[in-house]
Amino acid sequence: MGALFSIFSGLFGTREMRILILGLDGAGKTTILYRLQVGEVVTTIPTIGFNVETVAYKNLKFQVWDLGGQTSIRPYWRCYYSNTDAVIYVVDSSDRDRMGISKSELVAMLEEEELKKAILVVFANKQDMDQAMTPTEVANALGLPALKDRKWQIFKTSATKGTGLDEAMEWLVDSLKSRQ
Amino acid sequence: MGALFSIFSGLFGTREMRILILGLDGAGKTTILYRLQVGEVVTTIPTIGFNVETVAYKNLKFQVWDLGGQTSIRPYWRCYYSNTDAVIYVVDSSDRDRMGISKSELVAMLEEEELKKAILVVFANKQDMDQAMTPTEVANALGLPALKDRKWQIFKTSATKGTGLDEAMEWLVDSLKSRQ
Amino acid sequence: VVTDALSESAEMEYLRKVLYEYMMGRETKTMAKVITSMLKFPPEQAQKVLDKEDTKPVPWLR
Amino acid sequence: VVTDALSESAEMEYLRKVLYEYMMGRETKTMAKVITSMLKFPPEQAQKVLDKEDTKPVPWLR
Ligand SMILES: Nc1nc2c(ncn2[C@@H]2O[C@H](COP(=O)(O)OP(=O)(O)OP(=O)(O)O)[C@@H](O)[C@H]2O)c(=O)[nH]1
Ligand SMILES: Nc1nc2c(ncn2[C@@H]2O[C@H](COP(=O)(O)OP(=O)(O)OP(=O)(O)O)[C@@H](O)[C@H]2O)c(=O)[nH]1
Ligand SMILES: [Mg+2]
Ligand SMILES: [Mg+2]
Repeated sequence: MGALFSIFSGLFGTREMRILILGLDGAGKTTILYRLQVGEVVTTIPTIGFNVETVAYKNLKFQVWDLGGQTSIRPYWRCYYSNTDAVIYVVDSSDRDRMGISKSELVAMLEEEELKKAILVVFANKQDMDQAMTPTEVANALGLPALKDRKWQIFKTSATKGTGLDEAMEWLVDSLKSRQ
Repeated sequence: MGALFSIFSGLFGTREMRILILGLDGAGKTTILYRLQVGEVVTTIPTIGFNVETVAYKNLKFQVWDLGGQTSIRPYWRCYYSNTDAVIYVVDSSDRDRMGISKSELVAMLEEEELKKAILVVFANKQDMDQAMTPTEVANALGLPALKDRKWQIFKTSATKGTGLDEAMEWLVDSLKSRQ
Repeated sequence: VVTDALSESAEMEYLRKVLYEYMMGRETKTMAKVITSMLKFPPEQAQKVLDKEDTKPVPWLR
Repeated sequence: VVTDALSESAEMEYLRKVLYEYMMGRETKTMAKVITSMLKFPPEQAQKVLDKEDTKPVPWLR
């Protein structure tokens, strides 16, 4: 399939796009990965390690890595950065207490040379919850408006209800295409 | 060299013999390995891991593994047993207090299926020390006379003074040859 | 037996997972980075391991 | 960072040494046995790793 794929895939070339899903533990990363892959809500356990799946979206293929977000294993996110085209950064919008930690992890990540050209999509997740911060509040809490030299966008999502994901993925696909 | 070697090496076939040097920490294993290899006393540090060297003896080649003997890493000796032709078991003859531990480790080793056909040479080492037990005392303390279905011999050695090693290696070479 | 408390820690579980993937030959360069960082390989050893990864044949299209 | 006390223990140093040899491709089957025992891989995973070693090409005459 490789050769045909590379002829017809146009702007995308032969390489599957590499996408990382990052964010604090419990933000909803694994739920999102399988929502994207199989279109269903799966029962998750905390990810000690990673899940990696090939996700087809609009006839395109992504290799999507969902990395565990617990404190002790977060330092190893950086080992996965090489050749990454986009980062989906997931935030539990109802977890106001840890918004600061989420911001520092994001800032540290964006400072890495290997991610200099990666596109950033923030999922302000768990929007179905009453205490959820709005996307604008989340964006401000994470310091997104101050970002320089970074293509980014934020979307409100609910991985369990399945809302907002399509819109976000559409923006991501368009951005990846126009970047080429 | 391989093909010629296999034609001329007679009884030994094409494979280098595999020899393990085992024994408690501080028994003198590493000192012995390098005595055999380079003929000199080297300064050693406790072996956390292993040393492996090709030792030429009487025109024959051995792959000799010297494994660290500290308590916490002794359980992993067994991972190295496969395809072993002979075990050189080194005892500090002056370490009377730990002769019992040395015996239990030896017994456990000899019970392993993978070593069923391995030849056993015991080095009653540190014979230069005043308080050293005699080879007969060491043999009895280790329970060697009771061994069944095992080709074994004990030699008195001093790795630092270089005594006894030649005799022991000669016996080992002859035993390996006659075993074929 | 690296102490039992530790062998049940999240880090040890993570290490086991990453090592397993490495040993099964999956995305070995990434896994090698994790392993050498977790176990704090001396820098020159880590570099040698990663250089070695670059010499491995890469399956076409990954 | 597998805790600093541990990273200085003999076992951790041993693990690092054995892993380094494994990753550099030296006597990988033996090293795989040590690694899977030290880190207490579940038996079926350990078996898979060792089976995989058997499929690797062996240098002639070792
Ligand atoms: N209410 C609500 N719950 C969600 C949503 N997304 C995920 N969850 C729940 O949040 C919990 C954690 O979700 P996971 O997907 O396992 O979280 P994770 O980010 O993968 O966490 P780690 O693997 O520990 O890093 C689960 O109980 C999910 O069902 C959401 O949009 N709304
Ligand atoms: N007096 C005397 N000392 C010896 C003899 N052989 C070794 N030693 C000393 O014993 C100490 C330990 O020797 P090593 O060869 O490092 O011991 P080892 O068995 O390799 O120990 P581990 O690596 O910890 O398992 C060193 O100081 C050696 O010089 C001997 O025959 N006589
Ligand atoms: Mg998860
Ligand atoms: Mg030693």
